[in-house]
Amino acid sequence: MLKIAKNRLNELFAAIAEKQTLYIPVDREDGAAEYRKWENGCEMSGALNTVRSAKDFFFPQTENLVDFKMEGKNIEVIDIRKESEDFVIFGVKACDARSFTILDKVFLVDPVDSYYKTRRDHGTVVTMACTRPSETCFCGVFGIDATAPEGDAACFSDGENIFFKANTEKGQAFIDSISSMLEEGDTAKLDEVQAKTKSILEKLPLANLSTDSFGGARLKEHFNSDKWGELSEACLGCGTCTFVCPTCQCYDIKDFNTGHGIKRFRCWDSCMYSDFTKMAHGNPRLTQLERFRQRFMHKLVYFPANNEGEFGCVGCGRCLSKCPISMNIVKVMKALEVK
Amino acid sequence: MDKNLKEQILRASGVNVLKCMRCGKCSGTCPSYDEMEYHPHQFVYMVEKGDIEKLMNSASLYKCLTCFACVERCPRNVEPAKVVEAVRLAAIRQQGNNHLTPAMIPDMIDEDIPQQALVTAFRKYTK
Amino acid sequence: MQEAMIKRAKELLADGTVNRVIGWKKGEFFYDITPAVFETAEEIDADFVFDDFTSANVSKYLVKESKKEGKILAFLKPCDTYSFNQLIKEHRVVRENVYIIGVPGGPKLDIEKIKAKGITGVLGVKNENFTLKIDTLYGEETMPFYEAICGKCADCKSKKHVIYDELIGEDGDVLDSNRFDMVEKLENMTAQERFEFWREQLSKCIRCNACRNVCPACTCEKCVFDNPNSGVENKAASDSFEENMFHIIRAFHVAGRCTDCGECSRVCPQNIPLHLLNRKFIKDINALYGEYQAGADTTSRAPLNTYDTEDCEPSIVHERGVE
Amino acid sequence: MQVNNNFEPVIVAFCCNWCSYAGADLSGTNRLNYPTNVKIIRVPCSCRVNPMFILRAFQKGADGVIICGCHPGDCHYTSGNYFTRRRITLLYSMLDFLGIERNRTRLEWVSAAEGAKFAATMQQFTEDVRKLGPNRRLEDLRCRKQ
Amino acid sequence: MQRIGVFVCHCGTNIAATVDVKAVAEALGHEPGVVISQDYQYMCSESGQNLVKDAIKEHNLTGIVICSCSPRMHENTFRKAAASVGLNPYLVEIANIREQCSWIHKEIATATEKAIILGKAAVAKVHLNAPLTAGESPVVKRALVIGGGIAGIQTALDIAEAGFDVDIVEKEPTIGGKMAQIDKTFPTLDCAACILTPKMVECSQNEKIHIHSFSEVSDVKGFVGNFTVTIKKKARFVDETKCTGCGLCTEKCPMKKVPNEFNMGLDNRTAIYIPFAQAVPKVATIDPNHCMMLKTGKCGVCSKVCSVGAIDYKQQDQFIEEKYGAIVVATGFNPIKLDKYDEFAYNQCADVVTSLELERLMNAAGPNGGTLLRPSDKTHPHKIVFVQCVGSRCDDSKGKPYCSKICCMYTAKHAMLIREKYPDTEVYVFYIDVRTPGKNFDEFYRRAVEQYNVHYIKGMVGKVTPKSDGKIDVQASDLLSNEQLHIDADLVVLAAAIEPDKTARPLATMLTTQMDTNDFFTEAHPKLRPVESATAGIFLSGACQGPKDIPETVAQGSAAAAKAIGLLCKNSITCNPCVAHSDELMCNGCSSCEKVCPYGAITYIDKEFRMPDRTTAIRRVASVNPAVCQGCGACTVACPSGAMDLNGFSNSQIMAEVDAICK
Repeated sequence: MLKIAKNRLNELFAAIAEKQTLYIPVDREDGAAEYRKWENGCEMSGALNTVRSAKDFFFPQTENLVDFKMEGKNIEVIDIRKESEDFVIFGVKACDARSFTILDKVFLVDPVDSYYKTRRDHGTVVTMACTRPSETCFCGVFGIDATAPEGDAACFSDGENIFFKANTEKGQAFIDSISSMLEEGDTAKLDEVQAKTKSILEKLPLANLSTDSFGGARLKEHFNSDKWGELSEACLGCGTCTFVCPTCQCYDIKDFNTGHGIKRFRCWDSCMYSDFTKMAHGNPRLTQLERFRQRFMHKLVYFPANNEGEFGCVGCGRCLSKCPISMNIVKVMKALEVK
Repeated sequence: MDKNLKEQILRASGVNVLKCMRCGKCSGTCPSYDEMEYHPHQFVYMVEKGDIEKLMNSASLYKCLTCFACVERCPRNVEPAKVVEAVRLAAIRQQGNNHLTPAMIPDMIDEDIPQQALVTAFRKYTK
Repeated sequence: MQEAMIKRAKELLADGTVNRVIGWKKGEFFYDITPAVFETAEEIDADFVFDDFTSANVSKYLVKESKKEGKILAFLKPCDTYSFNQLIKEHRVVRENVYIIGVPGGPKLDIEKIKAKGITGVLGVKNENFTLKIDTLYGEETMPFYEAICGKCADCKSKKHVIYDELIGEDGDVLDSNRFDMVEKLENMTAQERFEFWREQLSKCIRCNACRNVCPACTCEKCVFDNPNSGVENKAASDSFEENMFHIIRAFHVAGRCTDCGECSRVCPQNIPLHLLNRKFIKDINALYGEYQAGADTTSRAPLNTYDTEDCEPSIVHERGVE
Repeated sequence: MQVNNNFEPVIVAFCCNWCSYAGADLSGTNRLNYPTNVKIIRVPCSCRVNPMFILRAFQKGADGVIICGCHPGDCHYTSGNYFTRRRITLLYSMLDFLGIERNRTRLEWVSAAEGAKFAATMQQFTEDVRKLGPNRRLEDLRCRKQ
Repeated sequence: MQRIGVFVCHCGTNIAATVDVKAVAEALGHEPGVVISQDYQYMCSESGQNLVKDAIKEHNLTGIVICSCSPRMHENTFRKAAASVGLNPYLVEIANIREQCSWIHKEIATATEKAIILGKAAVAKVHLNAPLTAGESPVVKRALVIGGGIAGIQTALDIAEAGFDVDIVEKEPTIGGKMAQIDKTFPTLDCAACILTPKMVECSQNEKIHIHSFSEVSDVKGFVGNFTVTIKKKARFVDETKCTGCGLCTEKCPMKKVPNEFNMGLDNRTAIYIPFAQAVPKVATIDPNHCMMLKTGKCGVCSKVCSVGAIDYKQQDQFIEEKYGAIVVATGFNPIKLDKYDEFAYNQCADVVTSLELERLMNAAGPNGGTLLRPSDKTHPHKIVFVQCVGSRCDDSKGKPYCSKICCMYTAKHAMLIREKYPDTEVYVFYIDVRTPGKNFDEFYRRAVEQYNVHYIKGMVGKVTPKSDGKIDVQASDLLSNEQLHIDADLVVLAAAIEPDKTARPLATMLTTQMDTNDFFTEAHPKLRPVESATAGIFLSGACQGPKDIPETVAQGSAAAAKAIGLLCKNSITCNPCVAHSDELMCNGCSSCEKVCPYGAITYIDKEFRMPDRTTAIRRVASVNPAVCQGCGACTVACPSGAMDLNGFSNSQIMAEVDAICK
């Protein structure tokens, strides 16, 4: 396998950044990690994951769609899209990588969301295999192998070297573009690291979580469950879980009056918010219970029902650590589990 | 009329002569009134007109006791004594000579004169 | 402590004093507790927990709970009692429907602080002589207890319960805290430095509204930021201005009402020190209009709802500190 | 810093109907000039000015915001301006805390009789804001004029 | 869809000279919603208004913007015009392009640009204007007059004459005020008592007038048409309903050394007293500070001699509450204290007196039975010096900044009366200016000089020194002859400045009316609304509003009465519709708004609501009384949820203006 010594990563980043914009996870002052545009001096974070997921690159929190200009009483419509530039996201973990597959099922099916598609087309996802999963990780539950991430190209670390493997043509092209810096390397140590990681993955406290009770067939049963009241009781109705989630894809479209025109933009919405899917007639989900139920039913029942059994969760564990009142999909799954 | 001189007097005295309503209470209250050619209210009025040369050349300047009765009584807070003082200083400065020399001091000393009066006089009447 | 609380809760349920208990419920792990209402002794026995991680302030839930049938038992830590008092003052809770047991406060621990040390795969924590022994998937780790305590507990303002029906454990005193140190430090920076500090912090905001929704002072039926008719409604910050706007107005709306319970910063997924904005208002109010602690009582007028004819002019802002 | 000599600040003045708005009228009656940059919004009392209006002005392109009310003790509604004083002091202090330039905001007491003070205040405020240059720290980039 | 009309006024050349009005009309015509945009010479003229009215009808306008002078000027004019053709008057907005644009700017290009922006802001606002209907609130047909001097008396008589009940609250035991103490009036030299006392009697006899003497206003609540006033009737220890005013008690009272305030302390009265013979009500009052019975419990003479048993030593202050539609303030004035002016030796020398003291010295009912004698030795003064402007026209640090207005005339009167009665007396008047604007005033002053030979000297007294021989040395300047004078006077009379009564300021707070820095009540408009305060339903009469002589006071008293009658005639009054209102669905009942409301217009009600979760709940929500709310908007900012908003100045309207200005 092609590899580069870990201490030469910065050289590699510099080479990539010369051609395309490069994003890598970096540590913030407060100890959390976030993706930032690579600049000289940026160190790749060793953290398990970023607070915000990598979905931001393809589906940003706010995105301008179209501009209107009013000239007297006439309205001019302006398409503000410019040719997107190519970019590389480096260091995406297996869970986030899978989230793109899920988002693709929403945005790339007919009608194709051209804003999303443009970004997908221009972005190259380079993943990084996990070596230190956390107690909150449960990607394995959704069939994700944290040691063998998807993405255009995958990287693996044995502690001293980073190994590269292409998963797609785009990934191969990426590796080709940096091949001058890579060399063939021995994977013996890597195999050892991988095996160790796998054994940890098996021991994870949430490893035995089961999806058997969920899927499209269970709609009525779960919808009418009497557990929702208790589960949603403490929910604050904030959007933390939604906004850190790599697979949540709901958005709202709004107009903003700049004073010299209108900007139509979309921004993430959260099913936890009281005005979620509010329509002219009012709101279909009037209580927090209904909104709370919506979020988990969507991930565990509706989404698989419409997508060949694929669940709308990748087990990244972000909602587990970020929910202000520690209510999360794992607790919901356990409560609703059909014994 | 010497505009600069007027400015100088106004600045030195800190008095706004335009506040005067010409009631004459300053002159009504002045203990040196009869000694003076120009009276306190005239000082204020003449400074306002810029007619300062006359004042500077008048002995009235040195008749003012600076007792501040006029300042105390003026209903408009004009402070005529400060105007007189400012004109007096201007006169001294312009004359270019000292009204008091160190040599004159010993003669002036007697039992009752306070030290401070001499120092003040010296500061006031010399360049 | 937990045993004493469980015992008392069961007694009060049994003798009919209350029909529900609000407290904290065990989670998947040792740290992920959830505020919960318990209705039976069995539920309490099974899940009630009170330990180093029960930092959540449950007083806001009483806005809703106190309006339900029957009386509810609430365990309130000192800081929570201030929030509750403030809610009484603003007629948001029905005092008669709540039986308050004051319980000791922190310092509570913050799992994020442990994880920020790079400790991952955490399975359990033991406090041995103020050293935390942390059991992880990768072996045991240690860290000093004080480095893991919750931000809001580190700056604790008071160990005194300002309202309760009974106490378990000793009541404490109002403390001389250094809680304004950071505000002061910022005040002493130049405007440019302050601007950069806040830009970096607020740019992290994802507008999840956790700070607002957890805040016991934010109990509006509908927040202006959720109300399309308010003219300022917005769901996500499309521009740095909107980040500033949200946080300025959020802090302004609780100015003089914020008890400094610290929940906003505790729940922020992006670790933005939001409490500094609230504390800035508190510090200004104390300095300009006299010491005032929101929630210390239920009758005094909030500083922004009263005035003194001799109040300072806003020019004081321009005259002091560093530009 | 780049100094733009052609910079004409946009200044929003909230004026209380009873004192400052009348003071502004008086400076008009007396033909006391102040810069055209100042645009007045009439409010019944300075206490009507919501901090959101001030921020909104900055968002939409204002470079300075000034609130004018009756002198303390003279409020037409007896106490409105006292509340204004507290609210606005705290708000301005907060803006300062966030690193927003202090001279972009002001609160002045201008009575109906103080036409000259109104004009002088506006003159001075406009100059102060002009010196600061365009509002960059509290602007909404989307609203920036092209 | 809105259909907005824009009308740009030239105001002759007032606007058109600096603002390109055609360009403004053209630019605003392109604004969204604007269907017609016109300019015209004088929009406020009959034909200008017709232009607006016709456009409203023709284009079926839903809102209009007038770009003209200040809304403080003609907002009402255009509102009325709109209303006359069926457009709600609150759908009218004014863009002030005269006072705030054309008059202050010189350059046409920038002034025009600004005018367009101001117009756009008004258009943006009018888009959001809602038709408002003024509410009505009933008027209590009763008036309160605070103060029973000539101002209050005149006002009360006029109001009663119109058929309305009116109460007079007077803090002294009798009405009459300062005029009762005056001997003669200028410029006619009528006897003051002769013209005042019939009016006092008329007050007491008029069924519509109710006098609360020895009483004070202790609390005022409510609003125009519906004030609730608490009146404190101070204990006088005499039952008013029983006392016949026979005066026997005052003769028998053993405590005879109480300074008589009616005679300015120049003689004494008894502890139980009737201020003067013509007092109304003619009822005795016990002065508790001097009555032996009340102080020590030993005496009781008055009670023994009173044949009707009117004396009641146990009487307590009594509080009565009454509702009024209108309140007239007539609290009058007092001469200032002269402690600050040592140079006039007022406190050192009994023969230095104030003009009001001179009135009593010369009055037939005064201490000397009308013979002018020096207070010190009861001898005839032969040289009298009058000093004008004592404490008036001063720097703030030295006295009152204003001219007390009445001194010049009463001094001429005094001088003339003295010269008339005692021709052997020399009278000197030191003056700064002699101010005599008034009908027959200057003639009066000239008569003093020409006919009565009063010596008017332009100059000011600098120092008054009592001498051991009983004479008083008056040192003064004579500015015209440029000399300093010394006059050996027998009597010196000081024309002390007058100031509002001390009770005025606390009263102003209760009434929520404005005062100037001198504690004179501020009128709603210095020229056009001189007898109304800015607070609706509160009127001003007499010297509480500024120094006034008797004819002016009477004129203002009648004017205030006319205004009050105008109000009382109405069965109900139209309220200002620009008031706050609370969106009950958003209100959380936190009480912030109530705390900042200066009028107590906000109350809380428990109301049942259908909640979003389909349940019903009883919620505490704010409710604004639109008749009490004055529309300041303090509550709108105190309300964090934005539930509270203000009609006519709503959050969205103001933000629309902000947007339009900033764009």
